[in-house]
Amino acid sequence: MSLAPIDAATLYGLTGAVLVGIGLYGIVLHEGFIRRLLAFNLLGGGVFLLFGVIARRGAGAGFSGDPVPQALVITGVVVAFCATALAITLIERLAAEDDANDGDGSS
Amino acid sequence: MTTIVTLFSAVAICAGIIFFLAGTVGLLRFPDSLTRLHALTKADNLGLGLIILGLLPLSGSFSTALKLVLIWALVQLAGATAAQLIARLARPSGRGK
Amino acid sequence: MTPGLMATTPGGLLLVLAVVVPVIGILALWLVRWRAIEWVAIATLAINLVVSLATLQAVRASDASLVYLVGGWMPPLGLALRADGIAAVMMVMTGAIVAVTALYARGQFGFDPHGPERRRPMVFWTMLLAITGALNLIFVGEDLFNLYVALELLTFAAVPLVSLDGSRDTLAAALRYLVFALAGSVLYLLGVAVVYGAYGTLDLVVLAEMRGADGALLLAIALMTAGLIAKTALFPLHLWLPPAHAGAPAAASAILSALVVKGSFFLILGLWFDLLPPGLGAIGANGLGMLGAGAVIVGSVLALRQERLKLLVAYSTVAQIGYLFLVFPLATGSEAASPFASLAWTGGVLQLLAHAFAKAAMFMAAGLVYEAIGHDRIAGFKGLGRIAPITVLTMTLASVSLMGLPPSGGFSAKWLMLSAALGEGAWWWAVVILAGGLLAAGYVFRILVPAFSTPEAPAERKYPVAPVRECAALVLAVIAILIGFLPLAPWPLLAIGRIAQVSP
Amino acid sequence: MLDLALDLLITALVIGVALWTIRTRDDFAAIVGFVAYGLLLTLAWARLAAYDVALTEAAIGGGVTGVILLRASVRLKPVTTARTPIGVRVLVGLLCAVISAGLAAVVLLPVSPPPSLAADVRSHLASTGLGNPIAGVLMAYRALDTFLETVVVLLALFGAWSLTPDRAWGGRPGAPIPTASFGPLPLFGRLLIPIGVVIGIYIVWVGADAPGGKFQGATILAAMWILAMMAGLTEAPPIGRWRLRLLLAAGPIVFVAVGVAGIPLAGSFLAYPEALAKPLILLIEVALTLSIAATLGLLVAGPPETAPGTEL
Repeated sequence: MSLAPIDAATLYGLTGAVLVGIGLYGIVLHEGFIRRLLAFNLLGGGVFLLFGVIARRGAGAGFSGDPVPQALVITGVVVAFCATALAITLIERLAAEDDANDGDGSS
Repeated sequence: MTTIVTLFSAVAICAGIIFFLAGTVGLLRFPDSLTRLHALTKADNLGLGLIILGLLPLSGSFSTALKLVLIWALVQLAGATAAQLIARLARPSGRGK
Repeated sequence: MTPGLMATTPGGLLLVLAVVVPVIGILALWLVRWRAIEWVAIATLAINLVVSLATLQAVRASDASLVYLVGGWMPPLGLALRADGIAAVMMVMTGAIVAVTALYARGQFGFDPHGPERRRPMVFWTMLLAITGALNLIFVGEDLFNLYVALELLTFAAVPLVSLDGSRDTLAAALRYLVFALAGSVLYLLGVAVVYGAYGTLDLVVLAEMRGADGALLLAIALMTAGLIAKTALFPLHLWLPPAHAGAPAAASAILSALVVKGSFFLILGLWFDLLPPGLGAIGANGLGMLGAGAVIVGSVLALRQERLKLLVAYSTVAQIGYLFLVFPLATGSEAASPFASLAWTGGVLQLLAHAFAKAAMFMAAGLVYEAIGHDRIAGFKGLGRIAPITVLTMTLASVSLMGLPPSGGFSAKWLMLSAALGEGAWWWAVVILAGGLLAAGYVFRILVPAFSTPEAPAERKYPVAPVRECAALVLAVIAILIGFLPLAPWPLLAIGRIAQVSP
Repeated sequence: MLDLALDLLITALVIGVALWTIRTRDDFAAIVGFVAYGLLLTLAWARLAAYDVALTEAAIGGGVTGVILLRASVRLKPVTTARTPIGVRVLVGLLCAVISAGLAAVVLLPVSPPPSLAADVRSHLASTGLGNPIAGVLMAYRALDTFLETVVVLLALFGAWSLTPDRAWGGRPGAPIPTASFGPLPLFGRLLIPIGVVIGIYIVWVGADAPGGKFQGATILAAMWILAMMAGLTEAPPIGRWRLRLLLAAGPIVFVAVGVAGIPLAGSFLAYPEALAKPLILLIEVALTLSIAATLGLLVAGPPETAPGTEL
């Protein structure tokens, strides 16, 4: 085990690590649900980027990257979109309900 | 011959970048939505057009070149539509975002 | 790689059926005529129960895991399904509770076979089938990313059940639940990324053979555990659970509280006992145990203070989940040949089973009480025993198990854990178990004492309830009691085919 | 060197936009920031030579997610929230920094040689008849993941529909962003939609052998449908319609049918007989494309708002 070379993969890997921290901070501290959802997606982007770096480092057999983690990311992106769509629908419905009840003020 | 082509590409792409830069400065500095739109659409039109013009000789194959032109055309179409929509929204209120 | 571990075994196809049958049921549900949807769902769940029983039988008969290589591809490239003894038991538990819930929920949610299609029955039956399939996959999945997909499936199925009523409060509870669940999933996925980066495989069997004491594995397990804890609602991440479980319709609450939270717990068990190298987990195991102890105390105290039956039962879930986490310090600290042969391992699994049956019965009974008297305020329960005797009997039996009085599944579970704690000299866990039992007695007697009392004015039943629904709840409560008749010793079935055991 | 400078620029922009998205007080600004983040990530994926993922990120991560976020910003009133006390923020910040540092350590101290299944994927790819290794992973080796993913997508739609007000069950969803259906948009739609449909189909078709695939292509098809709905060229169908439900379920049905047929024909669930592997995979992909496109479009449109029969 030795220090990774400073190349594109390492750079994007560190970016992924930082994005995870930023996203987590947002999920925990934001109060608005839309903002938490955005933070969740930022965090997801960081996680996927880490997969991408693993894929890039695993390049071989004539492929520019290990196809398995890339495939996992594609599945993951679709699932994350579904989660976002469900959450947004829920947020909108809750807001509509609050409007109808003339808003009792809670989030 | 290749030098001339490369030179042409370089000049066109640099000119494109300058238009984008100008457009971005305009977006940041202009006072209201309509003038900002003006700056942006100019950048889209000419900036992207010049960059694609510069890329055409470098593209290597006819089909790639065709795709590049198609991209430019689609961006034109989308940009013009979006600009129209934003302008219509911006006008009645009379204020920038 | 041990070749014997990596081949489809006879009966392996059952595992595919366990996942695919509920999915086919969902697709059929949306395509058949409206009046047939209940029958489609119930038929699907009946087949599922048969499949899970057959799985259990096959595991017992062969004394080994069932394995299926999907598409014939060998891990790490392909995906394998595997049912060991404990997975088979979980599948049967799920199959049974879901099937009984289906009988309880038949004709509910304004279902009118001759009227127009309605939202709530469509959503309920769809999500019930989806939860069944997702849980089965969680129990038999062997690939960490495949399990991630299963977890998401479970979340997407559980959230709409929380907000089935569509009132503002249930929508808010569903949204809060979704946020916790999504944060949990993404942390889990982060752990998956770290595992792949270090080992190049996500298959649990392959990983168990390669595992070493390296930082990446520890970081990955820490991240995945944190994510799964949020989904399991372990104290202090339990805040989403009571409003979500109490706000759902009774049939949905039963599934959410009895089964859905157990899915993520099951994965934590796998990570800690199959993946974590032995000897590394002591500190972490004690930490999980402490959170569990906190859950037992805090959950019980909050349950004592609730005015409404469903909220009380939901807080009781927070407390009962806490017991499950005592398995980690007790089973890792045991002197037995392997953690799977320890008293605590069996005790933990029995706690999971007994709680699942008792809690499902309790929520169904709570729903029946609501229908009988039109509210679920505990203060107004006087004379309930007269007007709803079967329901009160159900609540009593379920309560016996929740408190841990003999003979009941809850008693066996707590007795085994208590013996394990005392045998290891870890008396502080024993104190927690006993204190939790006393507090549980406190909160269930708050319900039962008024229910058995004679009111001044004879109470009246507001709405009639079909006897089959009362019996459905009673059956689950009786099963929770019957689990108490298993021998008070390590259950060999629960040690069959554990990955950490077969791959040294 | 120039390459590294470009990567540095992209990573700096990604992190900068992410920070801005988290820090801004304005919800709408945060949404715009997030869309920019998605586009920048697309560049990052291209730089990591993961073109399939770059396409997915552009189409779904940035594209459709952006549209649905914009829908939310139109339908929701902006909320400004109070900031949490500084002590809590510092504490949470520290915790997040520790996690980031742990991940950075994992990135900086990789296992060598880096683990990879690339060689395994390569050696079995021929038997699937596919040229794109990612399609091989998605449709053969990890086909169960992909199958369940299509179920997840469908379930998310049912979940969104479960939020329909009771009176509107069976009705039509409204336009995703209703205010946009005027002016040049219908014309734009008429011009773009035929081109977009061709591109979507093309991306599905080349996906077997080159970057592309059903999810990316289906997203483009869905985008064209969404555009048509926004421009007022078409209406979303009533969710009670049987043909619509068949369209949504067709992908998973074909997938599971081929999977089950694999048990007698190829010896395992989701295995393909070698001679028929490519046509069967294409069959599944076509069915999935239609179903996913419809599902994504309806997810963006949201649950119905008006009762069946009341629309014009």
